[in-house]
Amino acid sequence: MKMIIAIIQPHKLEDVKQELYKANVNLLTVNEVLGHGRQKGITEVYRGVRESGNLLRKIRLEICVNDDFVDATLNAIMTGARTGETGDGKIFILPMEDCLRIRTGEKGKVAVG
Amino acid sequence: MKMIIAIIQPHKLEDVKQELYKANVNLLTVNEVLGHGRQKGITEVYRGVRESGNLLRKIRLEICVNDDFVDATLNAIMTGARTGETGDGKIFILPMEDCLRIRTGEKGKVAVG
Amino acid sequence: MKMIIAIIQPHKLEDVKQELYKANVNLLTVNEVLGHGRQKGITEVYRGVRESGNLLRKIRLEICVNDDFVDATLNAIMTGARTGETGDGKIFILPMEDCLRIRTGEKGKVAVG
Amino acid sequence: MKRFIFLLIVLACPFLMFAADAALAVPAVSAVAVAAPAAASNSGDISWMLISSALVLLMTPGLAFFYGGLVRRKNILGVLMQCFMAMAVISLQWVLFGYSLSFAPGNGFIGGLKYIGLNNVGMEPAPYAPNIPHQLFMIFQMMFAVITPALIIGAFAERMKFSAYIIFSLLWATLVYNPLCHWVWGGGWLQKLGVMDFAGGIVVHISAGFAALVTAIIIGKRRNHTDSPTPHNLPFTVLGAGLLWFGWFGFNAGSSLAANNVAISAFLSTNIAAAAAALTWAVIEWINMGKPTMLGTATGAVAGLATVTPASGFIGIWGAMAIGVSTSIICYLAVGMLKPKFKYDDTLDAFGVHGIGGLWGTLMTGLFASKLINSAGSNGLFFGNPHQFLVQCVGAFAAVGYTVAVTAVLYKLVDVFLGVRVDDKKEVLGLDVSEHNERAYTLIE
Amino acid sequence: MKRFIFLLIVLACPFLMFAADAALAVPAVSAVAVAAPAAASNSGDISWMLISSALVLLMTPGLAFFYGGLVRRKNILGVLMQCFMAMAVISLQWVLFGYSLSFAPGNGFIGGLKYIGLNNVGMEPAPYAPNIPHQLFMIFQMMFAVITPALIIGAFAERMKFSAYIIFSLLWATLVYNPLCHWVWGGGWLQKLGVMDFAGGIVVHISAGFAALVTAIIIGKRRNHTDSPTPHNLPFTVLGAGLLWFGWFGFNAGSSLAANNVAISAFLSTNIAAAAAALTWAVIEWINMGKPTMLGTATGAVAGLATVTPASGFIGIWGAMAIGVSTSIICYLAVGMLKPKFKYDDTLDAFGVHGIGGLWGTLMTGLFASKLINSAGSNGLFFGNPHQFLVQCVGAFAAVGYTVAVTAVLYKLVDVFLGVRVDDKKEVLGLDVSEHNERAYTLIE
Amino acid sequence: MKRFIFLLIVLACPFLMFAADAALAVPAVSAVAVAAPAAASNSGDISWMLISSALVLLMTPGLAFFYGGLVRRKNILGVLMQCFMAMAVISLQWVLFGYSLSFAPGNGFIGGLKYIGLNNVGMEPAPYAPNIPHQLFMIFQMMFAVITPALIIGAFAERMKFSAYIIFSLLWATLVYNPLCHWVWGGGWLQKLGVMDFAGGIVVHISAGFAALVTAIIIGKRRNHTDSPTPHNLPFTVLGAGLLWFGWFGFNAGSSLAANNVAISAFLSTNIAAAAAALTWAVIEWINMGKPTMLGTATGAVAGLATVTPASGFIGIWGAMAIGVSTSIICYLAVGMLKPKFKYDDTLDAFGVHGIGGLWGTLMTGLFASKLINSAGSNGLFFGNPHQFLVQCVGAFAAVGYTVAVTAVLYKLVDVFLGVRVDDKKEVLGLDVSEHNERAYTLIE
Ligand SMILES: Nc1ncnc2c1ncn2[C@@H]1O[C@H](COP(=O)(O)OP(=O)(O)O)[C@@H](O)[C@H]1O
Ligand SMILES: Nc1ncnc2c1ncn2[C@@H]1O[C@H](COP(=O)(O)OP(=O)(O)O)[C@@H](O)[C@H]1O
Ligand SMILES: Nc1ncnc2c1ncn2[C@@H]1O[C@H](COP(=O)(O)OP(=O)(O)O)[C@@H](O)[C@H]1O
Repeated sequence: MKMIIAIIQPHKLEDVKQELYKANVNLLTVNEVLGHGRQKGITEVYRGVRESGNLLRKIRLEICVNDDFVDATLNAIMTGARTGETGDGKIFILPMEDCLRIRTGEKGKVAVG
Repeated sequence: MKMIIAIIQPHKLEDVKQELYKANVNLLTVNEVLGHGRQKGITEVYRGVRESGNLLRKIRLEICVNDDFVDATLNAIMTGARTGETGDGKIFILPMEDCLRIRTGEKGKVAVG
Repeated sequence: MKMIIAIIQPHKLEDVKQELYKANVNLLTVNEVLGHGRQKGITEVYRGVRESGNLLRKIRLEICVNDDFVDATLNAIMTGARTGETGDGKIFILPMEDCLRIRTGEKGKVAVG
Repeated sequence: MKRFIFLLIVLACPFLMFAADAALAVPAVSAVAVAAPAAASNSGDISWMLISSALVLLMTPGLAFFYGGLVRRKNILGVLMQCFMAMAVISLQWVLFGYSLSFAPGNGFIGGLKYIGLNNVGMEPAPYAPNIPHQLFMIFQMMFAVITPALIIGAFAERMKFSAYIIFSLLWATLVYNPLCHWVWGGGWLQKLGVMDFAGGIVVHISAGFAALVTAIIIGKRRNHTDSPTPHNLPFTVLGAGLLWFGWFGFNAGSSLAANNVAISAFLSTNIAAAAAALTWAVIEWINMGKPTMLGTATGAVAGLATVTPASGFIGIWGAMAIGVSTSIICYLAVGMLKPKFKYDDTLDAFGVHGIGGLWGTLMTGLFASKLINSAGSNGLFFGNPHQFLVQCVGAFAAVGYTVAVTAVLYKLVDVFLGVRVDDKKEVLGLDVSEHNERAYTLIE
Repeated sequence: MKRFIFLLIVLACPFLMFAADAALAVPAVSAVAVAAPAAASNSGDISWMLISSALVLLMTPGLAFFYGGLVRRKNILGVLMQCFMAMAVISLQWVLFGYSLSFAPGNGFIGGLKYIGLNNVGMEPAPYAPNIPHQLFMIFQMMFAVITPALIIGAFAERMKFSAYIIFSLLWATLVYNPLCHWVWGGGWLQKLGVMDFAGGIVVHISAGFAALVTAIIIGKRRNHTDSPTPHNLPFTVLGAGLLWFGWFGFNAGSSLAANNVAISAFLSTNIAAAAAALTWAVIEWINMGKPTMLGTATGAVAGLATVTPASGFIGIWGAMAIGVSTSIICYLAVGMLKPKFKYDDTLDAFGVHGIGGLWGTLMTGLFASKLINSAGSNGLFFGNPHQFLVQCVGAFAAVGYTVAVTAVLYKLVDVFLGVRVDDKKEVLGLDVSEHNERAYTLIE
Repeated sequence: MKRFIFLLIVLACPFLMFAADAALAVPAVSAVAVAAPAAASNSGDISWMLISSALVLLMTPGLAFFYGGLVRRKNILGVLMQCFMAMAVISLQWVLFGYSLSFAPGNGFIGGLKYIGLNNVGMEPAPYAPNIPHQLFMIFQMMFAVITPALIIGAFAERMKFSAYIIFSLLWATLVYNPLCHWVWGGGWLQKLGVMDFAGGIVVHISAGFAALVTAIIIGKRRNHTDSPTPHNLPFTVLGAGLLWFGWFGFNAGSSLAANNVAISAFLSTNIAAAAAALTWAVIEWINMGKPTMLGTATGAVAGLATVTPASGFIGIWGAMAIGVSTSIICYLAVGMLKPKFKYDDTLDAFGVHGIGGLWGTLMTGLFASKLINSAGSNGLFFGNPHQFLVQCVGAFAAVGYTVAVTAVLYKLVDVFLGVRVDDKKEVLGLDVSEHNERAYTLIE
């Protein structure tokens, strides 16, 4: 079992979701974050004061999958999120020990999907 | 040491917190997320355009515990969060290698609690 | 490879970022969370009803680094975030298995930085 | 197919309306034309009453934000929607028959049908304000009719079915507001008794406030309402309070129905009472809870405005200050002691602020009123006329009794036919999504 | 260095202006002084027209919030900025030459230069409203000129370059708004033909609405606009609707140009139409989508207000109701059927609401107008004068044709010189950051 | 127990007040009754002054949002609260003694006690505006007294103790505002000298603006204020700017104290200056920073409104344009150069906008004023009267000197007794929580 965390461009969320559904990955959790990466920050100006806001708005996806789904998930995210420009983001893969479905109390592999 | 991540229904947060306190788990971090699971999404309508917002608002809890607290924590979350209907959410258990308390610089087991 | 998760005081974010840049750690992801720790919560009062909001606003940093950067990162966070009072926060270190850069498809160590 | 039917309705609608027009409007219109000389009315009074009407209309959106900021994020559109619907539904009810039931010649209890569909309501001098055209008087009163049911929303916010709300407020406007309006302003028995209610302490605030109490008790507590009772957007509440304060000048100073000295005096009382009440509430909190809050200050201001309403055109500045200071004490106690004690869940304190405030203000009018300020009024107890205080008591408690009884019956009636309260799941989900298919704010983008 | 140049400009500027002042203003001013007796105008009318002007000015910020709440979070400042710029740029355009082109004696198509730089516009009785000073009439009309181009913003929101917007709206005001204003109100051919447009169905809503259609079609769809078309802050939209409703009383009742019976009648029609349209839209949604929405109700209210505009001072209450009900049906169909069918991306339905509403209202004026309400007007078809309906058709469609043609040409012109649409990257990033270097809200703190 | 005491106060309060009433109000009231004929005042002027007063009252909530949107999320309620408290506290101060100190017959420096507690302020013609009742003049002036201390809030936002704020603003109103008001409008030495200040360039903007400078310098910089100086909710700031623009018509055009030609002229100047300044600020940013911002445009509009204030009733349209354009240049330089250079932390540029703007406007009045526009005024330098410019300089700099000196002393005084600045922890936590026990927004639900 893995927890896959992906940081993507906000406007690619819809595409990534479509690709994930195609790959039969339907369960995911999303939130908004600010990221500092290689991408140049945005300059904001307030009453003449320039501020290089080096934190950019990004979307963070958290997807827990069984091991046999890892590759499909990674591919789906790559396909959906890629524009080829800096700022496209990263995917992090973390080991996961167990999973529980609260409603049923199921544990392990069966709870993930 | 484990990091326990739980995705629950927003209105069950108070119950979960109560159960955790009963189980002597007092430290936690919370944020709001959007989740796509088995639960049917909500249909929103804007000027006649139907939109099946398949992302539902959820609360994400992050609780780091020493190994001997894992079961108590899981039970507390299960008790507090369960309604028996789809959408109750999931708990993910991740291995954790170390923990530091910033204020004191303490490390390891003693820093977690 | 590790994923370092730090929960800090909101007003220390700027200091932490400066320390991280000094330590050559430039990539990070940030969001706002609510935390319950040892720090006394804030009492809010609405129309005479006292409410001990035990959840305090915190900033959560997520930084993925290769193993040789772990210590530098931890030090930087400690230096930047420490005030010596309860509420300074915690750092959690999680093992990470792999990392992908979406733009290039690079994997592993090279993708982290 | 369904759309075809629409198109048919589209084409039919103007013609159907025209039938009505031919049947009803023309006589009304000719009445207008005949009465048109109206040399009596002057442009200064018309100007003031037009803008006052607009100011009172603005109070309903103001109230929507005052209330909307206080509920949880998932319920704000539910509150805004109920307020806007009051603007839509009651405006029409008023024009069609509400005004007639309130102000047409009738018996002591209810008005007649002479003004139905605004028949006989033209540009001739208004019966109750000969210096302005009748239609303008009707317009100004319409805005009062609109906001009154909207005030009740605070009591059952976050848990009432929208369909039930519409039916309930339509019935309530017809069977509670219109009669009370007739009693006090339209030639009814309280007016004959000599009750003084300058801008609606009885008609607006007692009626709405006690209806709020009744509905809050019957509908029961919110589920999980201890979870996070924290207001989701206090700046909206402050914005609403600002718009209410602004609009209330139209409400009170407009109620002199002319741009004259009484209007000026009412304007001054209004501002003084609001200021004194806002400050007092803040001071009480400071003493009692250690710090003054923005919500308390805004609540105090609104309580002061509500309480001074019946007295505003009859009192001097010291009366206004006394009302301002005392109302915050009284309302603070009502909100902080009565509610916990009797354990009803008046979500946004519609009763604690408007019911208690309206009652207090109506009684205080019987103390502080002075013919020196308004020769058309009477003296109060402090100006040597204890009888007036008695009359005010009778008026206030008659209104309380009537409102409580009829509101309870109406509530039960609607409950039997439609069910008033949303089911648990919808309440948990929030009214925005469950009743209106919408979200107020996006979370990510 | 750069700052030095500023300082120089600072010092130069008043003196340069003074040159102009000496050359131009003094004669104008003396005209004022000469005409100053103006015993004709009375303070009641002046009072009403001053506050009406202020109310109409407030509608532009109201519109900004009505629109701004509906776009995505990253584009709200873009919308607010365009609205505010209309206030700045068109106010100046109007004073410098816009008013002259609209209202100075000229030919049937466009006004002359007599009033350029407000020359000859002093305190003498206004040519079109002898009861108020000329300058006041000009001020009131200025606020109409400001909001009209702002209405178009809804069509191209989230994707237009700011520089192009400024040039486009300046040209559009000069070459579309000013001529149309002259046609209908300034002595032009439509006025001579007898077209009735009380407060701007043709001049304001048809012109802005059809310009919206044209620009929406030419500029093309937003990219990724299916991603999250959900309004980012619906309460802002409701706030905007509330301010618009409030301000519209100045717009319509102010258009009688006096605090008189016609103003009262227009005020009433306005409120009835808004209420009826809001309710109707909610009911249609209830039938069609299962639940009434807050956005639909607010949209209905605005549609009702827009549609009753040309008719407001000419019709009775039944006409107002017919207009209110029918407009929501018509506009609902336009928004829900026309737009998907013809696949243009009118972001905020500026055409569906204002274009269709303005057209419908102009035609309905030809049905429901009655001399009994306003003796200065004509009867409509339902009052035995089919000719007026014909005239209204001619007026409406002439305006449509002219607007569509000239708007398209202007758009293309600006596109050639500046490029109208922002590039992809900027659109993805959002206009707030890419065009204005700002963010509306902070995400963390 | 504590609550018992409350109840006692409740009962005592009206009676205590009544004692005062009997002692003070009755004579005042009878004065009213006696003076009541007042056949002089007409309903048109009363109507305009009532609505103008309401408009100026609305400016304080408008300012609250203009400022509130610019601070960090944790401090917005602190700002809103300070603005609302100005409405509460200064309204009362004005009625009790502020008006008397400003306008009662006195010496050249300060008014007497004749109008204390509104004694002798009834419905007789106002000494300074015989066409309206005295009380109405007092009400209109009250709203000016309210907003002036609220303007200063911008300077010390995010770090002042609430208790210190209340005491400070009460003292400041009494010892700075009231005297200055007397100097310029209440028969004081500057009025006798012939200083022209139509609606408060000296009295309102110079006084508040220079007080802002002084307090910003003494209180010192915010801690961590480089962290995220980004405005937390710019749409609120824009909303505030919109309400200010709207309300300013009451402020300036109301200052003619009648619905007459001067009011019209002031209305026009106001709109032109706001428009020109908004546009100019945007253009400067465009040139200087590459893009025009919404915040800059809104700031420009407010600067234009502030600057035209003293001149509004005396100048023609070219003067208004010159003022609008030049003010944005001047204020832009003040905000962008002066502040960084002298390193004071004027959080929201209360000095840069109101201090500089008020000063500039007062001087410009001495250039552009013309008797052709307002025969009650004098000509300025450009109309052949250099003496007036000198007088304006004397007036402006006397006010600056007086304000700076007294404000500094008052600040120090309050600092000694209460401490003006919150401690570090509270500042870090934010004033909403640390001073008011509240949060503006919920983060999760
Ligand atoms: N090592 C890291 N740790 C945490 N977050 C990261 C890391 N690297 C990248 N990110 C996140 O991914 C986002 C995109 O990274 P960026 O370097 O801009 O893109 P790219 O790799 O395509 O050039 C960043 O804004 C940040 O949020
Ligand atoms: N595999 C997963 N990865 C990430 N998040 C998940 C996963 N499964 C569930 N979730 C989260 O848990 C929430 C509840 O899941 P859902 O399937 O609706 O509940 P249930 O399992 O009770 O039917 C989802 O909305 C989503 O946020
Ligand atoms: N075991 C834990 N699991 C999850 N979050 C934690 C844990 N311990 C601390 N935190 C987070 O860290 C924040 C600071 O912790 P706190 O105990 O107040 O600080 P300190 O350790 O300096 O006394 C908390 O508000 C919470 O968000």
